[in-house]
Amino acid sequence: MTTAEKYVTAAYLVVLAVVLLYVVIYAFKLARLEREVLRLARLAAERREAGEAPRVEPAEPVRTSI
Amino acid sequence: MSLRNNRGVALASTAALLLLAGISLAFFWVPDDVDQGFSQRIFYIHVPVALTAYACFGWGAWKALRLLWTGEVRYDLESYTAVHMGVIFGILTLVTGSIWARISWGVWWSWGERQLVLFLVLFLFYSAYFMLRYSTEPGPRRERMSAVYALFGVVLIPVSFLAIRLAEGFIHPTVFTRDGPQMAGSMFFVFCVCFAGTLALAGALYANELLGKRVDASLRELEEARA
Amino acid sequence: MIAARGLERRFGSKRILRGLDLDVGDRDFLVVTGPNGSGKSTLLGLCAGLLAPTGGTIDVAADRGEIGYLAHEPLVYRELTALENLDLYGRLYRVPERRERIGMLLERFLLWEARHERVSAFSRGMVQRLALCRALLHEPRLLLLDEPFTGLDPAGATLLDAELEALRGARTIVVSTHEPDRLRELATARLDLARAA
Amino acid sequence: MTYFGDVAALARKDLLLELRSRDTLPAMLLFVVSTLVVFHFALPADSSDVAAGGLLWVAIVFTALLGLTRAFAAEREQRLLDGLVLAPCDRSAIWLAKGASVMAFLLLAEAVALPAFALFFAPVDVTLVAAVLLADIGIAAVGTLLAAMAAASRARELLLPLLFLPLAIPVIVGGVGATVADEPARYLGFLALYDLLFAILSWASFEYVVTE
Repeated sequence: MTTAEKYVTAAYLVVLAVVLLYVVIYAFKLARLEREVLRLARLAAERREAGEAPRVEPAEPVRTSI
Repeated sequence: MSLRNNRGVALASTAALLLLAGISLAFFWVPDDVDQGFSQRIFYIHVPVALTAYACFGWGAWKALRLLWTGEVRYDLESYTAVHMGVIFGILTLVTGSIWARISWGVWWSWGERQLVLFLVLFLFYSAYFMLRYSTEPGPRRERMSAVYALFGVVLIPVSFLAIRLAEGFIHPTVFTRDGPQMAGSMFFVFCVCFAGTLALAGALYANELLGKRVDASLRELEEARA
Repeated sequence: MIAARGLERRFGSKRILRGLDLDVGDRDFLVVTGPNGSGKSTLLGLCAGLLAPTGGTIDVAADRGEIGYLAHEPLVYRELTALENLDLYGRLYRVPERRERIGMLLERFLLWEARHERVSAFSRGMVQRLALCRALLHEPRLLLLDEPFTGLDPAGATLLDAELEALRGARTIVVSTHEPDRLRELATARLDLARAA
Repeated sequence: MTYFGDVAALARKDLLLELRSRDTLPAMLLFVVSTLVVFHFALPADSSDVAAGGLLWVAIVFTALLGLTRAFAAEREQRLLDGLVLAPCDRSAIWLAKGASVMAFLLLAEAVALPAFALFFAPVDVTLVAAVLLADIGIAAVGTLLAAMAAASRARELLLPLLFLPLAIPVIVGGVGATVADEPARYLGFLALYDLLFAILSWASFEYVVTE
């Protein structure tokens, strides 16, 4: 592998690495979101057992539009 | 509340397909460039990523314009995510660009390479965009200011490209700027495949991040409604 | 004059106003009460058009030149004199016979002697009275007063009472205050934000 | 024309404020001269006029930055912008008036800086003065809008330079080019283009920065 080839492959690998890093960071974010959803769900369940209707207004439906 | 994200999934799969095809073509099928030899193959990732970054900044500015025009709040998140994508691809352009400079001219940074210098300026500019967002309270005011700033960004791109070209009049660059490689038919085809791949990749990441931001916003609303 | 439907305003994640419905007629005198942070100032800011609702709608049948707004801050320049401040606002609001109007207001609010003095030399009561002159300068059809009596000296308070008495019925007036009983007899409508939240 | 009547009233207010408090203009005058003196020591003995020409523009941009940081100080500290925004006049009048006063202070600072530059470094010619005037328009136009943005955020002294400097790069290129390059017409033309583009954009978008 000549130095040029090493560098070119390095460039492609760097791009791949950055994209993967982004995906990993995003995985953490999604994990945090999921924990929050579970916490809210548990609270809503407790509230329902306590007989009070869960006073949680439904958020508007999530739709991805570009 | 179905979290269908079929747009994101569709984009991601097309991106994977296109990039796989493009990169393998770039590495194995397309002939060497006549004068630059093998190193020219970096071209098939560096330039598509750069063009995708421009596309993201343009998309962010378009969404910002729509926010100022219609006042709909959802455009703020879209503009914000698009600019975020633009910065990520901008950083990739800087990295691959400096690697290319290293291969072609033995230096990690060359002020002679106009596009590289432009991305440096844009990187500074759009980092300030995030500073602006982090130092203002969320609300209509922040949305409108971010939108105005994003519009300034898209006007700045051609203006500073012209400025960089003019700057070469008096800053003596190491004069070896190459004038865009002439591309044979097959090269151009591979370039297009790679470009479509990076655009699809940007679209997929954009759709995912936008979804994440929207879920975040809905959760905060839920959190508040519960209190 | 003012019609709000499901009005909502959020600062960051904190929701101040939650689905408020409100109707204020052209001749009404609305007194808004409620503890601090219940959204009195936010509601007046929304009526003045300085704040945009983050939910619901509010439409005000008076354009910017017809709204008189007294905020917590006096909105006058401390380095300028009373006359210069009112002259600036008089020009911006295109007040006819500006000088006479300013002179009359300064006299009425006992500020005529201090007209050439800088606001930075004013007492808290004098500043509040100057702010009242600013809010009344262009004879607004809609008067929004955010806790006008705070910081007002006794002389100023009686002047304000007289002024509100005179304007009652001729203008739309919305006053937010901590002491509702002071305006009990003037008010035609009341809104307690503590309960409405 | 009432629009320019409003601009005149607001500009008069800004100049009056400056006369009373006398804090921005003296600071800018001293700052630009002391910067030039610092440059004298910073430049190695044999450095060419080109370097000095370039540094003059650095001094101008940072003096402008100093003035811009103070631009909305009164409105911000006394939370006065609401009063001006509520007035029935067009909000861009606030931008034009503030821009004019920033430009006035900048011109006064340059009236001191250019002779000092001629004294310390190299003679000042007509093209340099033309470039300075054109650059001031662009700096005042864009800078005033960014100052209003920074005034609405928490970290305003920190934020303004970050927002302003990237946008000032084309102005510096145009200015330095007109100063040192052999045929400066191109650079003056570029500065004029920058002014036109960004003045119109700032004028049109100021309303969205100060209202909700």
